[in-house]
Amino acid sequence: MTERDADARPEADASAQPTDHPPRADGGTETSDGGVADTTFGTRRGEFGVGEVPPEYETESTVEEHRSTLERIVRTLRRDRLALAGAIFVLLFVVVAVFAPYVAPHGPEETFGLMKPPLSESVGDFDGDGQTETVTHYLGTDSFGHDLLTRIIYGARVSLLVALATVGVAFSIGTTLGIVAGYYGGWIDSVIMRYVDFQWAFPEIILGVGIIAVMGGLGVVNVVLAIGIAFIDDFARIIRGEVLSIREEEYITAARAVGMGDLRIMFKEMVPNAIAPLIVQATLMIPLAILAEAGLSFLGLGVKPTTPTWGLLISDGRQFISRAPWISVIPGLAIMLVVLAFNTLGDGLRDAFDISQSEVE
Amino acid sequence: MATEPPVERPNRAGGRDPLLEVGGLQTQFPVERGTVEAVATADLSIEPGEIVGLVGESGSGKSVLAQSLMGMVEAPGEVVGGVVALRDSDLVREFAAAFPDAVTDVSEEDLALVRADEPAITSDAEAAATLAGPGEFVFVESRDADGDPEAGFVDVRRAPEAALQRLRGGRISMVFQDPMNSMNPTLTVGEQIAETVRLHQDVGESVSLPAELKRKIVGAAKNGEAWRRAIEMLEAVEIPEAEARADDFPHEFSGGMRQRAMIAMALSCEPDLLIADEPTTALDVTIQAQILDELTALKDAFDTSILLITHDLAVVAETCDRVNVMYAGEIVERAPADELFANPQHPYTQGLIASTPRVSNPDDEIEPIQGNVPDLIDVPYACHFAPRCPESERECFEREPDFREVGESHEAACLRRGPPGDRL
Amino acid sequence: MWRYIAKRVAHAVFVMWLVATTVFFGLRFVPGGPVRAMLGQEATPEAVAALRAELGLDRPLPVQYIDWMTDLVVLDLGRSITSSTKVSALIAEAAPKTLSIAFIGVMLGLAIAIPAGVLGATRRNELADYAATLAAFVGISMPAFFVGILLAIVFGVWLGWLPVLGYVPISEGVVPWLEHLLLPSIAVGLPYAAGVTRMMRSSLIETLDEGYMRTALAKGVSSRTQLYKHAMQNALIPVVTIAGIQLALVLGGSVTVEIVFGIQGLGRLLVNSILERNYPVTQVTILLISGVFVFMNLLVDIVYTAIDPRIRYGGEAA
Amino acid sequence: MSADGDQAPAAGSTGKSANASTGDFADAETVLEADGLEKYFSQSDSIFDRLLGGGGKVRAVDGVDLELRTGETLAVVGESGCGKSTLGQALLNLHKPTGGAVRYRGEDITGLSGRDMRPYRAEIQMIFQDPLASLNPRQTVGEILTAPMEVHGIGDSKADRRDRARDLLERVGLEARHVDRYPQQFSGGQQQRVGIARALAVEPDVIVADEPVSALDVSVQAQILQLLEDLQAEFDLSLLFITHDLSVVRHVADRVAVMYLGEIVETAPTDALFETQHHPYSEALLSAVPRIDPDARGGRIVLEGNVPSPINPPEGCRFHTRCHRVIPPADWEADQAAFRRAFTFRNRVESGAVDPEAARRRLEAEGEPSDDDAVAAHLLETSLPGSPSDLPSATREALEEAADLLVAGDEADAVDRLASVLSSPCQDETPAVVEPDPDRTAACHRTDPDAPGSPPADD
Repeated sequence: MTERDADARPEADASAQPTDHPPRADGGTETSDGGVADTTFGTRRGEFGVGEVPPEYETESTVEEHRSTLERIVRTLRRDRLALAGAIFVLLFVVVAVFAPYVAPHGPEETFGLMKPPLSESVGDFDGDGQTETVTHYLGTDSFGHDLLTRIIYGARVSLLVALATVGVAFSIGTTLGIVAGYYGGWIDSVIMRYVDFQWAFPEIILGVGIIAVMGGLGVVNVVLAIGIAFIDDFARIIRGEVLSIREEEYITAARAVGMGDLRIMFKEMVPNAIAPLIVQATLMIPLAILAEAGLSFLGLGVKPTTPTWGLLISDGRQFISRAPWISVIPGLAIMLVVLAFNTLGDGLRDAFDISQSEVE
Repeated sequence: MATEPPVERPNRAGGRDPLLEVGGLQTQFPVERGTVEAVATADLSIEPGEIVGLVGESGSGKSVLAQSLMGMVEAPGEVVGGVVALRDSDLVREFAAAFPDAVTDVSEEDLALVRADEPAITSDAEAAATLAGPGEFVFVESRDADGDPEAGFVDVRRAPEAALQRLRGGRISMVFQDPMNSMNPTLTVGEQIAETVRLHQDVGESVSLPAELKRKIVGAAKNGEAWRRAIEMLEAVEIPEAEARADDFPHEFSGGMRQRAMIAMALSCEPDLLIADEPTTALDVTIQAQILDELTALKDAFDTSILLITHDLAVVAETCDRVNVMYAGEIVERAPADELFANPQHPYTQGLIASTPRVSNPDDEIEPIQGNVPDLIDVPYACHFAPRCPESERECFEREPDFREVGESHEAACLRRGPPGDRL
Repeated sequence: MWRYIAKRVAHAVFVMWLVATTVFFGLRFVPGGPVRAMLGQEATPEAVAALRAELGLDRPLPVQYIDWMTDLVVLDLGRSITSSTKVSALIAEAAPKTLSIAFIGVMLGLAIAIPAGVLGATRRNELADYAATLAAFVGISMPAFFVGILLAIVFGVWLGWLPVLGYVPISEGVVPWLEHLLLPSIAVGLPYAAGVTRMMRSSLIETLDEGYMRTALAKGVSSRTQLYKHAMQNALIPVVTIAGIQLALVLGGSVTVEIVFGIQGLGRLLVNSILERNYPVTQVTILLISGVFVFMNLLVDIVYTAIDPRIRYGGEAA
Repeated sequence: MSADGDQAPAAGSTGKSANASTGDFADAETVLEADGLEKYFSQSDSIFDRLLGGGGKVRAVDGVDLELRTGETLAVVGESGCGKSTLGQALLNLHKPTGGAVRYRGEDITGLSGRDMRPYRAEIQMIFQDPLASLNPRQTVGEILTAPMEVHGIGDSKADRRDRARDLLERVGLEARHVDRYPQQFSGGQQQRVGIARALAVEPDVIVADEPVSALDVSVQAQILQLLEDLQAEFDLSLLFITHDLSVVRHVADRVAVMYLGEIVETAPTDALFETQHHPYSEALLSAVPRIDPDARGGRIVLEGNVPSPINPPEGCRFHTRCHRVIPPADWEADQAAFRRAFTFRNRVESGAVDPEAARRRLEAEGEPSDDDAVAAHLLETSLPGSPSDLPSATREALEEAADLLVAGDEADAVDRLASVLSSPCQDETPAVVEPDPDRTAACHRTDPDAPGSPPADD
C-alpha cells in the first residue's frame, strides 16, 4: 500500500536537483496519455473532446531529457563553479605530470645553491656551455640545491602515477569482491565481508606500513601495492552496498522474472546503475591515495629517497623549518591544492548523481 | 457576474460564522522552467464541529493547501495571496493582548466600501484583509462595553512565526500521511504527546530549552500533569495499556498505533481545527476503518472541526459532512457529501466517480478519465480540466470558470453548468 | 540491547583474532625469511640459527602459532632484537605519547566539528555555511604531518609561543605536558574535525528534512527546541559512526605528526623497527594500533545504544 | 454472514474475463498450482546470531494451496504483511520456496535452477506494483522490451525485435515512437503500460500482477484495469491479481483467495464471496471497505489489536487472537460477546503487554491509592474490554486472580490461570479446509461441521 507521496510538492531546491525530476512524480511530463478507447463520462459533448485542445493552447510536449552519465558530469561542471575549478586544476595537474620534462625549467637532479628562497637567482654555468647564466628559482631550492619548482613538477608524476595505479588496483579487486559478495550473498558474502572487516581494523597508513615491512623494500611498485591493498575494503564495501540496494530494486526482480542469467543481470542491469557511485568513489579515492603516498614517503617508507616526491620534499625540509620553511611548505601546498581539486570535483559529482554522503566516502 | 454586493455569500452556508474561512489562497513554487501554481486561488470554509473533505488526485495541490493553512509551506514555496481566517473570539482576545501592534479594527462600513470597490471579493475575511496594514493580522470586528474584542478573526497567512507557534498544535493541528516517519524515533510516544500539552496548555511545566533537554536526558516527570494527559489521550484513541505504552518508543508501535498516537498528539490541546492529510492512506483497510470511526467520535468528544484530505472518494463519502473537490490547484466543486455523490456536477468530479471501482455495484462499468494531470507550471488555459474534459468548448480555455449554483448548497466551477442563462 | 552488545564484542574479538593471525603469518612471509632479512645476507649460519631459536622460528608452525597467541593473551611480547629490551617496555614508553596526541586531537576535533557542522546545516547557504564548508574542504585535503609543519612554523618558529620538539610526561606537570602536545594534537585534530564537520552538516540537513521534524513544527515547537531536542540526537547517529571510522585518520596521523615534533612515540618506534628489520617490535606495534582502533570502535558501537533507542530496546536495527 | 448462501449470478459484469458471465471456472483446466507452498525467511543473518540463538524464521507463506485456472482472473487479497507478494514471487520461483510444490500445467517447477526455469519464464510473467522502480532507469523502453525476447530467442534479428517492441507499445496504448524514451520520461500510468508490455513480450500464458494499480491515481488506475481486461481477452491470459483493494477485486476478479498471516483462509467465486463470507476474517475485511453509496454501508466489524508477528504466529487458527467470532469452550455459560472480552484480556496478558508497574506509577501520579489491590483492579479495568461484572463468576474470579498474580510479578502463573478457564477450540486446533459450498473453501471451525466446539447461534 504505498500510496503516492503527498502530492504537488515541487522539488524544494530546484538548483540542487537538476531538472531530471519534474515537479511531480506522476504525469506532467506529457499532456496526453496513450490512445485507449475513447470513453466519455459526460453526457453532452463539447467542441473539444478529451485530449483535444484549441491550437493556440497547445503546449509543447515537455518531455524531460534523459541524460547519460557523461552528460550529467558535463552539466555539473557547467553549474558548479567549485567543481569546475577542481576539474580544471586536476587537468592542469595531469598535464604537468605527463609533460614534466617539457614543463620543468630544469632537470630533476640539477643542483644549484642550497636553500635559496623563492624568487632568488642562481648565477653560474649550469648548461655547461661555458657561458654564465642567471637562473630564477621561482619557488626556491631545497636542501640539496635542487630547484624546488622542478622537483615539484617531477613529484607530480610520482603522485599521479601512484594515485592512478593504486586506485586501479583497489578498484579492480575491490569492485569484483563487492559485486560478487553483494549479488550472491550467503557464505560467499560472509567470507568476503569478514575479510573486509579484518582489513578495516587497520588504519590505512598502518596497513600500508605493515605491507611495506613484509615486502621489505622501498620503491614505487611496493608503494602502489601497499596502498592499493589498503584501499580494497573501501571499494568492496561501497560496491557491495550499492549492489545490495540495486538487487532489491523491482527492475532486477523483473529481469529475473523474464529469465535473464546472472551474468547478464550483473553486467547489463546492475553495473550501469552502479557506475555513478563508482565514478564518485574513484574520484574521491585518488586524493586519499595521494595523501597516503605522501605519508609513506614522509615516513621514509615510500619510494627510494632519491626519487622526487612531495612527501620526501616535506620530510627533507622538516629539519630546516626555521631557516628555509618553503622547502616543506610549498610541496605541502601542492599536495593540498591537488587533493582539494579532486575533492571538490568528487563532491560536485556526488551531488550531480544525487548520492548521499553516507553512501560514498 | 456579480456587480452588486452578493447578498448570500456562498462561503457562509447557513448564515453561521465559519470557523475557518479561506479566501483567494494562492501558493506557488518557483522552479527552473517557471512557476508551479500548486494552489491557484482556493476558497474554502469550515464550520465549527464539521468534517470537511478535500479530495483530489496526486498533483491536485491538496497537501500544499493544507500546509498553507498552517503557514508551513516548505521553501522555496510561498503563499503569495489570500486570507486564512480563523474565527475564535478567545483567540482574538488572546492575540490582541499578546500582539497589540498587530490589531486592526474593521467595521461593517469599511467592509461595505471594499465590497463596492472590489466586486470579486465575496467573503468578509477577504474584504477585511485588504484593510490590513503591514504586520497586522488580528482583525477585530466588534468590541464589548469594556473595549475588549468580542468578534473577529486571526489571519494565519499574515501571522508572524511567534504567533504561528502558538497556533500550531494549539488551535490548528495536523496529522500526516506517513505514520512511520512522523514520530521522532528518539523520543518516547508519551513525551511527544506531553510536549504538545506543555507547549499549549498551562500545566506549570517549563518549555524552555534547558528544561526540555533535561527532560530528554533524564526523562519526563511521570507524575506531571502533561504526562498524565498524554496517557489519557492514548486511552482516548484506544491504545490498550496506555500507561505502559506511553513509555515506548515509536518503533515499538505498529503503523496503526502510531497513527493513533499522532491523532492523540494532535487532539491533546483540543484544537479548533484538525487537518488530517491522508491519515489512513498508508494503513490497511481494517485499521483505516478503526481510525475513521475514531476520528468521527473524537471530533465530537473534543469539539473540533476536521479537514480531511484524501484521494479516496469512498473515505470522504463515509466520513465527511461537506466535500471540496480539487483538481490541478483549483477547487472545482463543493457540496454536502451525500449531494455530491448522488449528483456530481463538475465534469471532473463525474469522471472521478465514474473511474472509481466500488464494492457495491460491480456491474457499473468503471470509466477512466483519459490523459494526465497537467504540468502546473504556468498553465496557459483557464479551466485546468479543459484538455481532459469531454465537454470543453473554446471558451473553457479562455475564460476563468466561476462557481455556479448547481443544487442545494452545491456549487461547481464550470462554465457549462449552472442556471441555463449562464451556461455555456 | 545486551544481545546487541554481545554481538559487537564477539565481532571485535573475532576481528582482533584475524588481525593477530595475519600479523603472525605476515612475518613468516617476508621474502627470504625474516631472520635473513634481519641479519642481512652476510650473517653466519650460527647467528641465523641462534636468532631462529631465539624467535622460536625453528619449531613447527602450529606450535609457533599457539605460542604467539598465548603470549599475546598473557602480554608476553618478546624482546627487541636490536637492544634486547622487552618489547612491552618499549611500547609502554612510546604508547602514552601517541595515544595522548590522538586523544587530545579527537577531543579538539569533536569540539570544533559538532558546532561547525550544526552551524553549516542551520545557516544553510549563508556566509557561515560557506566558510565552514570551505574550511572543512581544505581540512580534509591536508595531510596531518603538513598541518603539523605549518603549525610548528607559525606558532613555534615565528611566534615562539609553543615548543616544537619533544615530549614531557604528564607526571612532570600538566601544563608542560599540554604545551608539548597541543600543536601535534591540533595537527591530527584538524583533518579529523574536517571529516566529522562534513558528516555532521549533511546528517543534520537530512534530519531536518524528516517527517518528524515537520510534526514538531506542526505542534508549535520553537526552532531552537526543534534543533536540539528533536533533531540533534537523530542527526548524531551517523556522525558517531563516521567519528569512529575516522579515528583511523587520527591514529595514522599521530604516527606521522609525532615525527614532525620529534616525539618518540609509536610512529617512531614503528618506522625505526621497520628500517632496522626489528620484526618483533613491528608486529606488536601494528597489533597495538589496530587493537586501539578496534576497541575504540567497539566503544562507538556501545555509544550507539545510548543514542539510538531502536537498538537499546529489543531491536538490532543497526 | 447472511444466512442466504446462494450465489448471486454475475450477469453482464464487464470487468471480468470473457467467460465470467457464466461465472464458472470450476471446470476449467488448472494452469498454475501451489500445493502446500511454504516460504520461510531466516532471520539470523550471521554466525553470531546462530551462536546466541534466536533470530527465528518469518513464515511469510505457510502452506498455501491455490490453483489458477485457464483464462480466469484469480485475486489474492490480504493486508500488508500477509504474505501475498511473497506468494506471488514464490510461484514464479523468484523466491525459492522452502516447502511444498508449484506446478505449471502439471509439471513440477518448484525451485528449478535459473537455466531449467527459463522455458517456464516465457509462460509465466509478472507485473509489478511500482511502475517506475520496475523499469531499469538506464535503459530505453526499446531495450527493456527487447531484452526478454533476446533471452527467449523471440524474433529473428535486432530489427525484428525492435519492430515487435513498437507493436507492443501500440498494443498497450502507447505510441511506437516512444521506443527510444527512458522510463522517467513517462507518467506513472504510461510506465505501468510499459511494464505490461514487457510481460507480454514473451507471449505468456499466465501473468502474476502484484498490486499493479495501487501506486496509481484512481483515474489512471481505471485506464490500466481496462487495458488488462482487454489484453486478457485478446491473449487468453490467466491472471493472478495480488491486491489489498477489495473494490478493485470486485471489478476484475473471477475468483478470490483471502490471505491472512501466510495462509489462505477462504477461496470463492467473487460474487459469492461478496454475498456471503465463510471466514470471519473475510467478513471483517469486507465490512471495513469504505463505500461511496450510502445504501451499501453496513456495520463495520472492528477487529481487536494488531496482526501478530509472522515469526511466531498464533497457534490453532491464526486469526483467533483478533476474531470477532472466536468460539467459546463447550462449557461456557455466558454469551459469545462476553467470552470474546475475557479472551481479549487473556491475549493481552499472554502477549506481555500488561504492565503493573506502569499502572502503579500512574495511580501514584494521579494521587489514587496504589496498593496491590488497587493496581490489580486498575489492570482489569483498563485491559479488559467492558466490565467484569457480567462475566460468569468462575471466569471473573480467574481474571481477578490473574490480575493479582500479575501484580505479584508472577506472569507465568497468571497466564496459566487464564488458560485454565478461557480456552477456545480456535486456539487449540488448527481448522481444516472444508468446502462449504461448491467451488468454495474456507478454513474456519465454524464452517466445518466436524469441528470441535458447537458454533453457538449468535447471529
